Amino acid sequence: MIYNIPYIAVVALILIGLYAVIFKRNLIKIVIGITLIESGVNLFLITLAFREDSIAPIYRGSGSRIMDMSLPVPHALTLTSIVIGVAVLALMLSLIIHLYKHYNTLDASKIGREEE
Amino acid sequence: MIELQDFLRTLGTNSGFWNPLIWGVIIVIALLIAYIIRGRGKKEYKKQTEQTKVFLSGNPEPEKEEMHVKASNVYWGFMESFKWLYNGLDKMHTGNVSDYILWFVIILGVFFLILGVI
Amino acid sequence: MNIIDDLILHSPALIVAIPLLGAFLTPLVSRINDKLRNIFVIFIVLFTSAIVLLLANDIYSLGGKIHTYVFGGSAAVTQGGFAIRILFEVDGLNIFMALIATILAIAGVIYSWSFMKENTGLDKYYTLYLLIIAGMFGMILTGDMFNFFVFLEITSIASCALIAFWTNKGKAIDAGFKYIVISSIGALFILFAIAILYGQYNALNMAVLADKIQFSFLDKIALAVLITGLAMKAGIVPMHMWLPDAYGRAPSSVTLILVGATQASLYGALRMIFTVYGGSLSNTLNQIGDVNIDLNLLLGIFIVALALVTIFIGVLMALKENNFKRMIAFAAVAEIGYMILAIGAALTTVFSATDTGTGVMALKGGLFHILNDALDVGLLFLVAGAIYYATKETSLNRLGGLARNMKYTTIFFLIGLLAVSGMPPMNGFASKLIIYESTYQVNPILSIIAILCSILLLAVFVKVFHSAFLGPKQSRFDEVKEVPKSMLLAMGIIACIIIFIGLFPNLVIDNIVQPAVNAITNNSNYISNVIGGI
Amino acid sequence: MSGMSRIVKTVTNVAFPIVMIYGLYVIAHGHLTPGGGFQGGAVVASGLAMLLVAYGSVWTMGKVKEKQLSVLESIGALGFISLAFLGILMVLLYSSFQGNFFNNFLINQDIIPIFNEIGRGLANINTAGVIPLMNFAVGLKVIAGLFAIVLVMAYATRLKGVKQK
Repeated sequence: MIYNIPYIAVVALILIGLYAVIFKRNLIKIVIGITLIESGVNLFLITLAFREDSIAPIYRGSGSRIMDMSLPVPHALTLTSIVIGVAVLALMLSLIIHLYKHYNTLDASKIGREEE
Repeated sequence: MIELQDFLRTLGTNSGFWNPLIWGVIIVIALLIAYIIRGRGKKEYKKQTEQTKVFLSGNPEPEKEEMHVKASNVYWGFMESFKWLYNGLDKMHTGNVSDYILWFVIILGVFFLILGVI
Repeated sequence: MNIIDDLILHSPALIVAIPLLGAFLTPLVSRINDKLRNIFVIFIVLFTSAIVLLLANDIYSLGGKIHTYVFGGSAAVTQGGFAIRILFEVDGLNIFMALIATILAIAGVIYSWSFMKENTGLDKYYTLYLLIIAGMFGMILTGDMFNFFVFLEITSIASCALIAFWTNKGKAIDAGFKYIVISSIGALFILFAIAILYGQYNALNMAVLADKIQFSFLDKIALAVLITGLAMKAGIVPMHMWLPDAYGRAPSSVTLILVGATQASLYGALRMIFTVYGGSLSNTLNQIGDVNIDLNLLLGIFIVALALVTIFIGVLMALKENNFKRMIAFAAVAEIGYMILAIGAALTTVFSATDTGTGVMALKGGLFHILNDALDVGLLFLVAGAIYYATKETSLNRLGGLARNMKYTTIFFLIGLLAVSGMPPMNGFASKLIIYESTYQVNPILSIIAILCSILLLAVFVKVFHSAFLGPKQSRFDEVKEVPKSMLLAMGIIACIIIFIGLFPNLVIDNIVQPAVNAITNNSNYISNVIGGI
Repeated sequence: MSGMSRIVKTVTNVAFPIVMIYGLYVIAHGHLTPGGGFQGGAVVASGLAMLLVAYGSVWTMGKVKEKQLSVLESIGALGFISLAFLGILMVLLYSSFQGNFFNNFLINQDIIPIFNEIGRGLANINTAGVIPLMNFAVGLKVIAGLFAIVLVMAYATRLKGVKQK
């Protein structure tokens, strides 16, 4: 049972994130929701890599205990996903800065409504 | 690799075929017929005379630039008769990013139903 | 010819790596000279295209060959049967999509030369443009699920930045924000599905996954999430609303490449459904109440329903819209519906033993339509961009009489109009004919609706033609001249390909589309080829 | 923002070199200990961000230009890609070599024997072939990129604050 707690946390994080994205109108809160979903997915990947009593996966010659290492691939996947997440976050925040300059509001339902 | 006869082959489907070249020949024949019919028109039509002038029951002719039908008026009748449909569609396209994600979640739920997850 | 052989051997990596290298060299080159930078970017794209053509020639000359490329070593390490390394797997479907992307990339870069000339920050523009191209090729060529996600994100981040490139317009930034929200959520869900698959089978390679897949409960969740995420990226109703925003506000040269990125997502959905899950979909029953239905039939019917809604709503919204580019974007939504229609119709029949070629026919039409849609919609977007360039107007209400000033643009628009609405002898007719016929054999009502909507599509573009090009001369547009030569050249390239495909559809279908269809329907060949190769 | 109080500046002056050294350590030992180019780069960039917060964006903008950072970023990315390309090009050097893109061409070769070791302790930085070099390239790119992002964002929001007053 105790090993299932991370998965419950994953689902909870993703659902909270979706709630924030769908029901909040503030752009910053939407971005926070996306980061929550991202954390949920990252947590899921990390949980997949976990093995009981495992050591860090660093190869040190022939004496290494290869079979005791935790899985390195999900770690790499998580790291890549975090890097991408940083890029997306930076992009979204800079777009929000621009939007705020244009419209002087962060309310999603008031942005981009002007007639051309 | 690619030979000349490949260019002339038709597009065969399960129940028929389509050859653009035959179509091209037919369209040329059709244009020819149209030209012949046009050639049988009235000979006494002359340009730059009273004949070419627009007659609007004696009313003055409006400026030419304003004669152009605006894009939003082109299918006015269609829009008017399908107003009930367009009202619904306009309600659907709110332009809120939250609603876009809501649709995503709805479709995800439907897919879950169909694949037998729920 | 040693060097050519080497180029072909390494081509899957080079196709992605050369635009990437070019992208990072562009800021350095543009410090020297602006013209040099433009030439450099065009050279990079042309070189990539040459490699794509070499690879295509190699794949088509040996039927059914799958070019497997292992990153990082000469062979994938398979300790205990694990494919550890990243693999690029190129078969008929991949190279078909890559050819489409190539055409769009060349036309887009040539078009950008004049179209973006008056803007600042062009070094960033070209960097991001090459990044989109690299990401698109990566999505298309990769055989690794996680790599697919990474390239998906690269494409969406770069295209988001380019959609919001005109930062002086609030709506463009808004469209960029919507696009990044949509695509990051879609991509995160895709990553979630990939993680589910990885957790079960310890593999990320598509062929290995297709071999091992059991179609358990978790796999069903993964399939649903994958299809929905990729469908949102491909712009299927009701998840299409980002598409008119993004297509309508981006610079036209960017819109052209976005069409390619959207279709790369569609390719991803095809790959997931037919290759990864293909073996298990056909022999799984689904229980609804008391009846058991084949899962592929159920999924196919639902996809067909989505497709009909997509076509219908796309056309109706296009009919109402008055902004030139948004209107074409809605028409593009409808065109995507046609592809989905063919794919869904194929899904209902192609796996069954009693199928008499209907499913293969539908797939042929659907894939052929991917090519045609990219060209037709791309050409129309370029024309819209040309009109914006010449008049600085986006609303159709304020346009008129432009055929007098812009002769060539009018001709190109006419070609695009005929092609997109499926009039003979353009390419759109050939693919739509196949789609109508094959869907008629599935259910006549489908093809009736499809033909009706195609007529409405013609009405949409007749409206554009009437209100933008015809009509009396407008005094505001006296100064308007024909657009510069590079834009005409880009439009001309696409128009020539459209006419060529329209006149010789069989040539294209036999040589390019048929291998792609074979690649889709024969997933056991894919699995054995790739796993045997590592 | 135009800089914070003297206490913050002093603490920053003390902490900044430590953060830098730690970040560079993480980059350099990426193949031996948990960490690598991105993690170390992020540490260094956060140190630079601390400087930015303490001294204000105007001061920092005077020291570092965004354009220089973008050139640095390009160089980092180019280094990474060219190391990957060298995997193919090594075919030209040794004839029997079957190289692919991203090939680790520095291990299992006899031309430069110093790179041909297997790491047994934390001091063996010359192990793992091209991986440390790639870590350096990625680290350079991440430092430049993240710092450029933070710097530009800080500068842009500062302009907004001035306008409102």
